[in-house]
Amino acid sequence: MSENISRRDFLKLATVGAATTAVLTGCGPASRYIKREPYMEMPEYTYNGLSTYYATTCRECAAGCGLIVRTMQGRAIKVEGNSNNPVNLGKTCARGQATLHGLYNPDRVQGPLKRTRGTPFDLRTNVSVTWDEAVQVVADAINNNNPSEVAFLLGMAPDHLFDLVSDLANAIGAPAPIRYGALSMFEARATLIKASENLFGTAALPFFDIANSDLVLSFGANFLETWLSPVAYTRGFAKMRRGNPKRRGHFIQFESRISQTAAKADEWIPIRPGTESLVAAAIGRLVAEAKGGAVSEVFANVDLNEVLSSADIKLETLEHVAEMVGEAESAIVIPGGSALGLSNGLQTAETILTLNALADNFGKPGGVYLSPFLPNQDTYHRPASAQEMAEFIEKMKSGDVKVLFVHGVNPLFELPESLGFADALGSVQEVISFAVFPDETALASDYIFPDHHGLESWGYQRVATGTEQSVLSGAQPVVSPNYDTRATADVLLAASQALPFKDEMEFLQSKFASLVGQADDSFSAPEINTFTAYFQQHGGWWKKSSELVSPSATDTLGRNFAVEQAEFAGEGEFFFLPFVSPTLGEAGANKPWLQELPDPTTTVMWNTWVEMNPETAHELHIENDDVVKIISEAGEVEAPVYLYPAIRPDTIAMPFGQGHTAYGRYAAGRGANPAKLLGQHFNEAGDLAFAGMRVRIEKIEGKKQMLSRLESRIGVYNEGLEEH
Amino acid sequence: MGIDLNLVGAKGAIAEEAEGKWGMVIDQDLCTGCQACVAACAMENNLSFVGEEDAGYGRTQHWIRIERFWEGAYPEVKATAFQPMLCQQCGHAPCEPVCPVFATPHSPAQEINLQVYNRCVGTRYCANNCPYQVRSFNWRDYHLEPFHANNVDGQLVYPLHNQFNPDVTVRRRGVMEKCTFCIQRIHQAEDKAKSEGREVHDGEFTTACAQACPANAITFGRMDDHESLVSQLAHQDRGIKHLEELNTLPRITYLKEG
Amino acid sequence: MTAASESLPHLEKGHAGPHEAHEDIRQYLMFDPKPRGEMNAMVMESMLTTSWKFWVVFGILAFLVATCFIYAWGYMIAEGLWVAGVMRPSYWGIFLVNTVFWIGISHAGTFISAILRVFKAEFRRPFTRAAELMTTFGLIQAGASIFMHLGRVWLAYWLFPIPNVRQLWPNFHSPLMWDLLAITTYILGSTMYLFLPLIPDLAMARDRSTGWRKTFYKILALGFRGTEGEWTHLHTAMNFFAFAIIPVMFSVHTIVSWDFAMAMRPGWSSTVFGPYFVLGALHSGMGAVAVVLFIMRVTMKHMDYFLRAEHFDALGKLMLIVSFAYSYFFFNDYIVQWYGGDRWTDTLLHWLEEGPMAWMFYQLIFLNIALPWLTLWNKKIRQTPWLLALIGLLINLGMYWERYLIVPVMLTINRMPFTWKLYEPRIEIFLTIGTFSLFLLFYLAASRLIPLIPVWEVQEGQMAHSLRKVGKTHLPSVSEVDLTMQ
Amino acid sequence: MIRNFFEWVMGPMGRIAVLITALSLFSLTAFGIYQTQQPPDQPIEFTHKLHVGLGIQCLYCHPGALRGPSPGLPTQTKCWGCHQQMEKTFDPNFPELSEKLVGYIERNEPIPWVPVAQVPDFVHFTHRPHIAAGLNCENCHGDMTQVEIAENPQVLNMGWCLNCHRERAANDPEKLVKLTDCGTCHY
Repeated sequence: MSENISRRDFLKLATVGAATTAVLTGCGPASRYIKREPYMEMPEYTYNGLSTYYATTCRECAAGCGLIVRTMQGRAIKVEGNSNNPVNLGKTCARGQATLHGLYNPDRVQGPLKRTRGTPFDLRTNVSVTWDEAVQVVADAINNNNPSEVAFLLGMAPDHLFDLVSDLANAIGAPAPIRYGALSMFEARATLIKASENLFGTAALPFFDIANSDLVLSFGANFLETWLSPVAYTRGFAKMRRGNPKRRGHFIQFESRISQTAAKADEWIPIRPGTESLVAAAIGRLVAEAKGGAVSEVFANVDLNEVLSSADIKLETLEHVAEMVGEAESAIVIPGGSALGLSNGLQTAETILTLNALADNFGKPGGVYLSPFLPNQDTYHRPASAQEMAEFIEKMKSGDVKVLFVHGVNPLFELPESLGFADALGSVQEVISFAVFPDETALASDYIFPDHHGLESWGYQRVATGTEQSVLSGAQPVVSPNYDTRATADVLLAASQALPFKDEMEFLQSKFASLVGQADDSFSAPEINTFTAYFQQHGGWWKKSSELVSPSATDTLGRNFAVEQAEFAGEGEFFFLPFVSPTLGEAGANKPWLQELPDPTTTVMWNTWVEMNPETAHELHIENDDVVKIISEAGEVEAPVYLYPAIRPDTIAMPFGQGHTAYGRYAAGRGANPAKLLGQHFNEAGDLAFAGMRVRIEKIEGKKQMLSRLESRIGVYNEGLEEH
Repeated sequence: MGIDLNLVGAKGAIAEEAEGKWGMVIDQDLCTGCQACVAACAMENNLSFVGEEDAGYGRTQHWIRIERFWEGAYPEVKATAFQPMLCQQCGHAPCEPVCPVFATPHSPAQEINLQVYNRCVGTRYCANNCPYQVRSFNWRDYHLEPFHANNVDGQLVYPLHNQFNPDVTVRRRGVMEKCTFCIQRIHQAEDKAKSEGREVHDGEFTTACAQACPANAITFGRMDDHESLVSQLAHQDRGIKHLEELNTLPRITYLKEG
Repeated sequence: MTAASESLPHLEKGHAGPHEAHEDIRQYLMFDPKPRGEMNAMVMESMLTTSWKFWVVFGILAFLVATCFIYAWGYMIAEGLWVAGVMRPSYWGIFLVNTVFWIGISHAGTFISAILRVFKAEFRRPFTRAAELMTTFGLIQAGASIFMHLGRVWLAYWLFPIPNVRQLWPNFHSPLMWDLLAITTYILGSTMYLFLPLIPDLAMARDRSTGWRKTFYKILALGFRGTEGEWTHLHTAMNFFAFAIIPVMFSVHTIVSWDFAMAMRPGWSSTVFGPYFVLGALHSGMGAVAVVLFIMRVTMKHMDYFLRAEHFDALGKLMLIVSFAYSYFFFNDYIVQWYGGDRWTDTLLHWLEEGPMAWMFYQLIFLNIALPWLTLWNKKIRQTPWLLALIGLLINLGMYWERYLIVPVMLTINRMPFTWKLYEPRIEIFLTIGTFSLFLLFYLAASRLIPLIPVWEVQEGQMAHSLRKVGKTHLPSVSEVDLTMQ
Repeated sequence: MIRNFFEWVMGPMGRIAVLITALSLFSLTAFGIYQTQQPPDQPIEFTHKLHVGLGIQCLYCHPGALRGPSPGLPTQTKCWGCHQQMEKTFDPNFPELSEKLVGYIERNEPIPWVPVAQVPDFVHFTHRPHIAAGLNCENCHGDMTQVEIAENPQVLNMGWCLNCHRERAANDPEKLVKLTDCGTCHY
């Protein structure tokens, strides 16, 4: 018996011993051993454990900020601003910071794919093709079709790819590529350019020198958020506020809600949407009258009492603003997107520019300039207006587009649904997408031949506005491509023999050629190879001194045109104001840290909300987080309500940026897209009257969706702590 | 032996001595609330994003948050100045004495508050005791959620991990964290300066938030150098310190609007 | 067991007294003596009689402990604290509520046993054991709750001053450190204090049992045979511990209150928190004793002999007095804070009065103050065990609300209004059920393993009580037990 | 039953059993601990003893130690630079070289070395200041002339770091503050 026990005990002990060994081994240093692979050959400029920095350009929006990317052992670690680049002088916005979450996004297209339109993105059901096959597909598409039936749709940035595709289209006789971006729609860029053409005879983007002005009147211009070149304008704002120790610039915002920009204003004047031109004209009239002398006809025609009632503004307010304008040394008036995206948008833009003329600030510090003409720019390029897109869609529908190449833009998401892009795609025989991410348009394509991410690719980008001088912001790969992607420029050059370039780099150098040896450069290079090296090293090329153009304004004040209230489309008790989410922009929804950033004014994260005045909501028995259906003539969306104390009672607002049905795991199925509510109404300049919709709302009984807010509902809105 | 000015809670002129080594000035007149600092901080310091539900429930990992309140009612409503709130690196920090394991000690060398992740056992007492409420706790291994991974041949691959800054520890669940004044950058700059036999000079480096801020609202630098920009700004009339009445000796000065 | 068979001469006299006096006196346990053997047998029987109902309850509790305590805690350790409801700004949730609550419960045990023993309050005799068990079992729950709350509980040993290669010590500036030391001291002290008076009873049980129980009691009784020398030593030790544990008991809950009072938070930073917490602890502890005694009386055999209306009456009086004292400190805390007019404290009080948790605040006032004041003055109520137990239970509910208000609800309000958020418990609910089940399970197990009535103490009391003839009447009186006589 | 067991234990068989049990427990534990301290398998049995013995300086292969945090592993071109000139490299009697090293070079594959001297990721150790302070490699890594295949130096723990820091800053309070600051290594 004793032997039995001891033998059994032995077995037990052995087990215990083995377990002890396992535990100890598991905790010991051996468990932490990792493998480390040395370089075969040490890359140049790389040291173990030390970072390497590369200058490149931010591709998150079209502003063209310069970046310095910190890399370590082949990984991009951190984005920092390029302090030499005149656009951002070392600063970045949140979207620029989060660009690495695009580079390392788990939902990237990892190689060329042939797919069935509309099927979900899944590498198992998508057929991979080789790049040779891909190039052949592109070559066939270009060569086997009538050139007039080949169309290129590109993103908003005026970059090297746009130049290359323009040259290519020119060479093969295809129509010029179309650039589009939702940002340009929400900025009403076409209207601004058209107005400057009408007034100054030059189709250029005006540059508003707010840095040196002491009074800024802004009609819905969200220049601290997404408008034109937010980092540059934010710098201007900071200078306006604190740049001059003798005075602190005053800032008045006319807008129907307190946007992030309006939150920084000293005065926020919530005028009724659609009356911006009237208010501007009324201010003009009061200023001119106070100055004495002739009142220009545009302003004189305005009936002040009518303005007061239609704009929902007090006479004292108008007089006070007019007085400030009269007293200011350099007042400036800025027309923003929501003021121009109306049926009378062009009129508003012209009225506001005329008001600037009255303030006599054209070509003066703190006034209005025209952005400099850019290198490699023949005529003033601008992204397509919504009307031009609508015409293009008509062309697609009529079957005149056989092949559509899409790069850097997601029209299925960014265009209002009512324009019918989705239907029009059906009439296109072959859609080839060069998307980096599986966005909606890429999923509706026959092929996805993914381009490198912006941080993996070469290039340059013209800086349309925001700087005093002409800037060509340079891009270079900061890391080698993570996946089996290929530069679209290389694919196009390989597929078509129409252009005489071996590869992308050769094309870039051909474009640099004219810049070599110019005077007043940021660097001087004797020949093209040195130029290219410096271009990469400096993160671009630019002039050292200001090249701003003074508008040639002859008799601006003498022009006369009718100033009227805007017309609104549709029925409903509310004006509808869509605005671009300041944190997400138009394409940030797939970057998780951007989603996690609270909206500056509402602090909502990860979702879409509808802003509604608490009083209005109270009347309608709507509470926070109640889901409402917003119905316009064009469509309807559902979103939870945020009772926003700083919005007109007759207006509801919604951020644009969410509501994706694809675009990766962080974006898909999240929030709602206000673009679905926008109808086909354009202003005279062809921009969509996106702010000119009337909508009605229906409360969906019993449906609530808790919005994730950073702020405390108790501490900020006294929920549960009613005033005593 | 001098008196420990932090302990006696010096005010006024002697308090200048107690201003510490590193300091920050935030100009609320300039801050546009754009969140660039928040994003920059997240990218520099490997902060986790927590997703919609946890974010709304008060579990965000932001080391810096931008506060705004409302004043008045429509139409006279006004948003108060955006107020970036981050660890104030108090000279006399309430979080420090309460930690039972010295996981949040005061750095005598850098004169800032440290958070030693690997020492933290997660009592969360420091966070309770922080009057600024700027500490965030790792409620779970957010960055290791399988949701963020791609399945590559049966293995979970997290592409986002490529972005992690190797100079900053990636925190696991159960530990407290907070703004460090980008101590990794401080070390890097000091190390470089030392190897070159000099002191760190003003503006040689800055924190990630200050570096990103498009409005230049954040200034970081040596407070003990009275010539430095940050020190000059901090002594402006507009400067205030938050909850100064608690004698926490915060190292961050806020410049008020107007 | 020589002493056990001795007769009780004083009581014999009492029996011989007038009829009325006899009727009057017999309702008191001390004047209703039974022979030692019989009494011992009664206690043994109560311990050994186990019906199927016991096992059903035992099974349910064991299941709850397995799921709500062991599994839920393990799940939380594996998953991280996100499964709990803690967040910014309520970094501490129900875990700390439970800790404070259980430490509070544990107080009554020592209070009744040590203080009443030191002051020779006679009514204590039959229920000191049950109360002392409450101390030990409550402290175990408190300890578990505090560890549950740790983010990295597997590193909890860092809280103890163990020499280590990192050359790091715990921070003795931290109130949590004081807390840990105080609780450790208290748990060690109270366990010993529980064990010492248990020895004679274990010896009694050893002599009256067979099988594994015999071995069990044999080991635990440490060979106690009831000799004069052993009794002397035991009494000395018990006296020593009774005196020593009283300051420990006061210090423990004061220190627990310092976890809050030392923090720089509106509502917490209050100098009166120390005594306020001690009184609060006694308040809930007394209530808990009433509940436990009632359950014992109802469920265990022969307990109606040992636990009588007189005991409930005395306990009721004690509860009333404690509730007076508690109210004093309650208003002292809140009114002084309110009068201070500090902006944040004002908001906090406002939040308690009108916020979403206001119902809890009003219930707290009603249950802890109004209820005992309105009921316990009445002798009938005090002498009705189920009513007293119900009041005790409600007081405990009130005291739980009090801790809940102090921890997560007060944490909502801090000096940064941008962060105020209301806490919602999640897995904590299960863990709370788990700790309560474990506490009850311990009691159930103890009721089968050790005599819940300190028989020797009762017998000692009965020996000491007598009726003395003064003039023509007989008056009950108590004499010091002359230990040497045993 | 317990009594029987105790009696058995007290008897000669019991004593032997207890002895055996104790011995086996002890040896199993010892074995377990020994297991944890074993150097890991390396892809090539590289011997430091030989290379250092030949007079090759540490910094020749690990130059990063001078410059920054990580000393780095030599690139394979560096290995090959010497080895391609040696007959021994191609001698089939030395399979570690002629098969493994040559194989890696020919396949142009990185050699997956397993570093042994590591600190956890929450310790931000930098070589440069330590070298600058005049420390030699062997102060921490041991005498590599005596080590065949790289072994864990077994000394890299916090107390060991602190002892050295304290020693070196003994006469300089300011330096002591810096060198014993938690934030110097942990952030």
